Amino acid sequence: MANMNMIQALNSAMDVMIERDPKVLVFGEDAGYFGGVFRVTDGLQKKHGMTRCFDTPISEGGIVAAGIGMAVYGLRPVLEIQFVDYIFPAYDQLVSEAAKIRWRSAGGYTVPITVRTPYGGGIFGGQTHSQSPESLFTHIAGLKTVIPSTPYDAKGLLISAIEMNDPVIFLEPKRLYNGPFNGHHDQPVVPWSKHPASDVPEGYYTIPLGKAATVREGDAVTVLCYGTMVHVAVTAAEESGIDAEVIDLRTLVPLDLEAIVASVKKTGRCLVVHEAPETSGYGAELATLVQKHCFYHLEAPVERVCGYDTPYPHAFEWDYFIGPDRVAAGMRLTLER
Amino acid sequence: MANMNMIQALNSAMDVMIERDPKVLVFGEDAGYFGGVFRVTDGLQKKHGMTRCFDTPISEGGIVAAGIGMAVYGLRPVLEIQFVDYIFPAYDQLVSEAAKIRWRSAGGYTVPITVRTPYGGGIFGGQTHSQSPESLFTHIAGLKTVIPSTPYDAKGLLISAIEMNDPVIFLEPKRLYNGPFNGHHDQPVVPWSKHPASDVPEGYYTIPLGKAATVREGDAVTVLCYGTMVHVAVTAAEESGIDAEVIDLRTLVPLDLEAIVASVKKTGRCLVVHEAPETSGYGAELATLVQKHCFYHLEAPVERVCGYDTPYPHAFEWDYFIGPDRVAAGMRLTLER
Amino acid sequence: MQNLSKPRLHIPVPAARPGDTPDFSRLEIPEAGSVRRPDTASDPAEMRDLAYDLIRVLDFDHRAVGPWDPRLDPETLRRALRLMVLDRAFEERMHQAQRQGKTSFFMRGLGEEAIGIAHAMALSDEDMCFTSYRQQGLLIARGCPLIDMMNQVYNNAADKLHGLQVPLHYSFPEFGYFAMSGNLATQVPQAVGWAMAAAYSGDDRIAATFLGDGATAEGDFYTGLLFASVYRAPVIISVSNNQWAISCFAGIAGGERTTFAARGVGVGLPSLRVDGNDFLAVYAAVQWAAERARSNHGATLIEFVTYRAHGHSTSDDPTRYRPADEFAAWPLGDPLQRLKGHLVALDEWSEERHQAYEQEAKDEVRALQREAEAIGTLHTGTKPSARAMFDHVFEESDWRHRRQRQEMGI
Amino acid sequence: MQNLSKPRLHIPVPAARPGDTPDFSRLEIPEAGSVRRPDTASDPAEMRDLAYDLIRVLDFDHRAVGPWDPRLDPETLRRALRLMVLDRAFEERMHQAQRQGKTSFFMRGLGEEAIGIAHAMALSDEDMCFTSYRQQGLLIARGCPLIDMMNQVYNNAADKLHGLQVPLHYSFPEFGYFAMSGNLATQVPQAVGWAMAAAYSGDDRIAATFLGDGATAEGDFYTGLLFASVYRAPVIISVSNNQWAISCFAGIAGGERTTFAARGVGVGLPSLRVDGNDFLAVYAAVQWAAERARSNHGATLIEFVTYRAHGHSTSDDPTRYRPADEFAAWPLGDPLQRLKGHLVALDEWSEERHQAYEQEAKDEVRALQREAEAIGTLHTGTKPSARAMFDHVFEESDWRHRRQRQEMGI
Ligand SMILES: Cc1ncc(C[n+]2csc(CCOP(=O)(O)OP(=O)(O)O)c2C)c(N)n1
Ligand SMILES: Cc1ncc(C[n+]2csc(CCOP(=O)(O)OP(=O)(O)O)c2C)c(N)n1
Ligand SMILES: [Mg+2]
Ligand SMILES: [Mg+2]
Repeated sequence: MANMNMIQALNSAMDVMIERDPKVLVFGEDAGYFGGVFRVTDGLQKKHGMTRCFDTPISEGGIVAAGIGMAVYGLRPVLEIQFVDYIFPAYDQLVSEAAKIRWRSAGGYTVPITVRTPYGGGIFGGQTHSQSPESLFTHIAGLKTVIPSTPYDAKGLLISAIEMNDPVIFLEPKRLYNGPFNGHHDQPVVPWSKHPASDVPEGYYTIPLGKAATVREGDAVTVLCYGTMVHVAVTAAEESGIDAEVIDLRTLVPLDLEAIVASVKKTGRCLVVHEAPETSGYGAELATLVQKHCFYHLEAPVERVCGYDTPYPHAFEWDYFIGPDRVAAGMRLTLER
Repeated sequence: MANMNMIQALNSAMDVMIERDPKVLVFGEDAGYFGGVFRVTDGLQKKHGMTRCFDTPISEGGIVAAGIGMAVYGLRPVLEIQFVDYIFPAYDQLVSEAAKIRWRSAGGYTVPITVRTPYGGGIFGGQTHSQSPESLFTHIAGLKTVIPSTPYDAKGLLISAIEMNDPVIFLEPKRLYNGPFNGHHDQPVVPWSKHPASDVPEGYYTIPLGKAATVREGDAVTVLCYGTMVHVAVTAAEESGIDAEVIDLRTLVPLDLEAIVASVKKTGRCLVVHEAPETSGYGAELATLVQKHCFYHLEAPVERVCGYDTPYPHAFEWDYFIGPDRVAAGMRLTLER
Repeated sequence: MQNLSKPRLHIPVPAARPGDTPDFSRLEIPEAGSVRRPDTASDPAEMRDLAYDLIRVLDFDHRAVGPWDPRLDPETLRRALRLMVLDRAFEERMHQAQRQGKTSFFMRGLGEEAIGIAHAMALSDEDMCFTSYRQQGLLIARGCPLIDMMNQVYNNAADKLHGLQVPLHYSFPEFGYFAMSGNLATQVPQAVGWAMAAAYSGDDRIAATFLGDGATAEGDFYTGLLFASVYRAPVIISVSNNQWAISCFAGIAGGERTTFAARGVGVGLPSLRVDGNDFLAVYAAVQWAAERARSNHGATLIEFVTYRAHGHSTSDDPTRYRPADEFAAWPLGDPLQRLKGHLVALDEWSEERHQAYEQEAKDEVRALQREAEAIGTLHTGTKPSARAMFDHVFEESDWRHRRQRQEMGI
Repeated sequence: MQNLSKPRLHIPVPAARPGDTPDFSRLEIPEAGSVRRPDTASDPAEMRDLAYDLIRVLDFDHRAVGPWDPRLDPETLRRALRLMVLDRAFEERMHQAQRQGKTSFFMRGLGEEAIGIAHAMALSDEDMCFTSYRQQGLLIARGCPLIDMMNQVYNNAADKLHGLQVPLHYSFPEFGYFAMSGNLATQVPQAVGWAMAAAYSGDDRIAATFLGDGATAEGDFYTGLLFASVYRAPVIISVSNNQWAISCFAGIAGGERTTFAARGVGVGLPSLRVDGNDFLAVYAAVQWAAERARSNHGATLIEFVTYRAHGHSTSDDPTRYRPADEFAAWPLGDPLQRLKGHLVALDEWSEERHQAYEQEAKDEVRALQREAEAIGTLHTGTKPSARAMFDHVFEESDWRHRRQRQEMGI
């Protein structure tokens, strides 16, 4: 056991896998010598050598395409996209290629790549360093989407993703890299060291994809969330005194529907929270599944607290970013009826 | 008035606008001399000259980027993407640029482009000529998404889109180009000429974006659909004897929520139908809005009849394509409870 | 007329449209044998001229001349010729089958057969190919059973892709043939990635990838060239410049201002421009590039100048946008006839043997076709199970796929 | 050692890392004045050599020499020098302001000022510029009020972008400055589209677009070059090769095997390679390309060889990946000092006048800064209304935006 923040936990996952499996290699923009703009690949090149962790041209499409070709060869590339806001030049290679190669070859070729990329707001990054485009991946048959919320989960889920024989989009909540941000930007920053999930085994371990975690038990309302919003939601429950059950999905595809349905059948109410704009966000899929599978248990409509349907504004970081108060208000909405 | 199929109606819309407005020009792969692989731009170059309708390199990203630059200059380009399955190389220019330029310049620059592209199944096109990726656009703040279902609507909506001062994704149901396909592939093809909506004014007219059309009135269940599925849904109602109210959304963004809510409050039941894979499809947004705005009127969960969460298979066209029977079964599901 | 010097939007126009007489005067054709052959270890900066020239071995008198002559023995040449005949017979039959409604779609490489077949013969069978849809001959040359290809075209019960894919979007791992994509040029940077992986693994297999003149306009083509240059990947990037991209002549793809081989010069890659209808020139160029790649000198871009003799696909009618007799006027001729002429000139082949083999090939194809059709065609006979569409989304399908499969009752 | 000749994955490595002594021996620097200046109407195929050379006017003795000397009068040269001083003073102050927490982020063009300013001076004010983030001098040279730029950097109540955008992602239609994108290279094909529109409209304005060496790896760069070549668009595509892309040296972007100017050769565009720290050379090259574009000869690609003297941005610490004293060793020097040296050598400027103007510039910037800060900074003073985020999604916001605005209580 060691105490790690999320950056160190992710770094450790790659370090362990590069060590264990000669087929694992890591690359991306500034990911080699420098160790990444968020330092997540720090030291990997020095420790494991030039070809195990290296820099790439500024071509997200090339990073993903090269990763696909390597995966087809039989390697397990871990690709870093510097910010998910910059993943769209690679969108065609992800959607038309990585997601479909197993299928169009009837299993003859497979694409075991992991695409790591920071997402989400809370850092005054403005419209091109704050986006949460998860639903643009969950709609694509053939892609899995993972979003951790703690150092412990981050490492275990990343190792599972690397070992997965299908492409995985691994979204890293950058606002959680250094601490469990609860949405109170006006309060002093809490480091991970104070959080139990920062105790992380140094070695190999996995957390299965497709299993949600109930991070707070409660009877009043089920809150479905992931990434940074998990900590905001728990804080909202504590501060509002609403006895919410907070479920951290951890994996959006495949989805742990059972855990969701069991909880909503218990509470009878449901709130979905995410940073992405509301329209056609992943919350729409969650709300639709909940109303279908828990129809007779629902005492109020499933509510959504999501990002506004606008790009992410720079100066209005804290107007746009979802804090505990907005989440609590959403919980109350479900209770009012 | 003239009798037009959807290809002719779309062609007429561009012909009229090129004539009316020197700022309107049309381009795309094979769209110039040849008139497009579906002949939608047929004759425009011959009639209006080389620079009003021309061929482009096979670079969807370049087509959209050039269109954006022209729009910023002050023109109103109409871009053809040969199949929507090939739009992803342009996804970054659409999502990061076209959708955000007005916003990031606080209105200083605008992007009045219309991106026309055929979508949908029913033609044995396999995975790369059959997709319906509308929800990948509806999630993006700054993009409008339009899908016509008849020649009359196609022309009126396309002219509105061209005159719109914001980027519009104009998805053309290719299975409807030559006739109102009702899903019965085993029955003889019905041409548009037999359909009232094939009477189309030769001149200029518009249909406002954001207004749905109730194409069949009914009391039993509200069916929300668009494009090819409109005709399948109406057929399902006729054949099943279920008194369904079929609403053709025509525009997905902006959405005519009022019309939807009014109908569901009347019927108490709702079915959403689309060709796109179910998970994170636009049906999820529709179902979520319905359960929120009509919660106390709903007597059954909102059901979805959608494409399967797989790529589009070639040999299994009629297993994948949604026919009247699957739609009727979906209606029954909402009635059973 | 100051306006004349003002900027005007330039739209490239081909030399001839329907009704015009074909005109290939824009294409400069140097003497066969006139282009130098640098050592395979030479510096790309020292051979930029090759991107603007045209490597030819077979002259118009059927002689093989110059430094690029690969000096192949007659048996090898006969094998190449037989493969071209067989390939052509196969594509001809499948094309007819589509016309008869036995499948939905088909595409031919008529007039371009030398390219795929010469690659197969000059490369090792272990080298990995990321092709487009006009290199079916490559698969045939590698010994892929024609019946397996036919079963895929028919999507019948024996289709190894279980009916999932469009005709001729083959995938044959056992023949180093990557699952063809319908999305143009995506395979280019993937092939480069595969080659990077081979180099990473200390493997001496190389990759080859193919695309058309039109597809070179996609960003993925540049991306592939760039990554190949930066990481010195052992890969051959082959552009079939067959003059047309559906209805657009190569000028629309940027062929008006320079050659397609020049794209490689732009990123510092050695770049060759080759007569694509000259089997010997194609073979020699691929052999040269393969030797470079295998000896750690990295990637090569090769532009093959050829002509798309048939419509783009079974959905296309080329007489709408180009002169019907353009192929007849194509100065580089028919690769099959040229190789045949060479063998006959060498006295290693004859009209009689040729006709006999043509008949043999036709009969073989027809027999196999009957076999395939006995299993089924797109709309008749035994089909694969639709289950396949759910089984191959992920290694382990999730609850959605199980539910949807049940809903479909399979 | 057969393995030695086997393919190995090549990862480009810079000449020097922290701790090493800077080494620019890979950069060949020809004599100033040694490069020919072809007529602006000449055929690109006749000037490929210029993509591999380096156009220089100012020699190391501060003399302007050779055919590219634009022969500017002293007043124009003084104006350029003053603009460089002012630009540097402005960026210096805004950088400090960020350090003091008055805004979130800032970027400087230290050492590259000649490029933006020479473009502004050689182009007409009506020409449209699609820039990256290192041409703030272009805006200053076109007369954009510094206070407007500061208000944007501070996102205060007077910010014309209403706080929506990240600092220095300016948008100034009134100064022909396109809304800067955070997404690298997207502006290149857009600029080409703008130029196509100008040509389509018979307008004689041209477009100019800017990107860095690293950004040339994006497919959009190639797309822009290709469309510019195909449609002969009146546009200038300027690459600032400042040796670094955050932590990656230009070799990672494909600068190891050939020049960035060569990318233009790849698509048949005239392509120049220019000393980017030589104001006169930059001016002359832009003037040449603008004349070509305006007289319907189409686009030009220009690579400016320069050096990023500062960190990538305020979030970056360059000492982690390159020698701290690398700029000191940069053989092409400091553009400001070189132009100053030239004016002094001409006896048109002096140390005294220079210091006096530097003081003047500092004072002007400081005064304006006080003015701007009196309105507000990112976290203090008066802010724009958050309403703006809803008002500019569409021309007419839809019900979602009205509902969400109400929810926010504005
Ligand atoms: C990304 C993408 N855009 C468009 C298409 C449609 N399309 C298929 S083939 C083709 C023409 C290709 O021409 P070329 O690359 O010259 O190859 P050729 O058919 O001549 O061999 C087009 C436009 C596609 N398949 N993929
Ligand atoms: C599409 C995209 N990918 C990545 C980034 C992140 N990024 C911003 S600047 C930069 C380096 C750019 O280097 P270069 O093009 O050489 O310009 P310079 O900063 O040296 O002027 C990177 C990787 C981005 N902004 N956009
Ligand atoms: Mg072609
Ligand atoms: Mg740079």
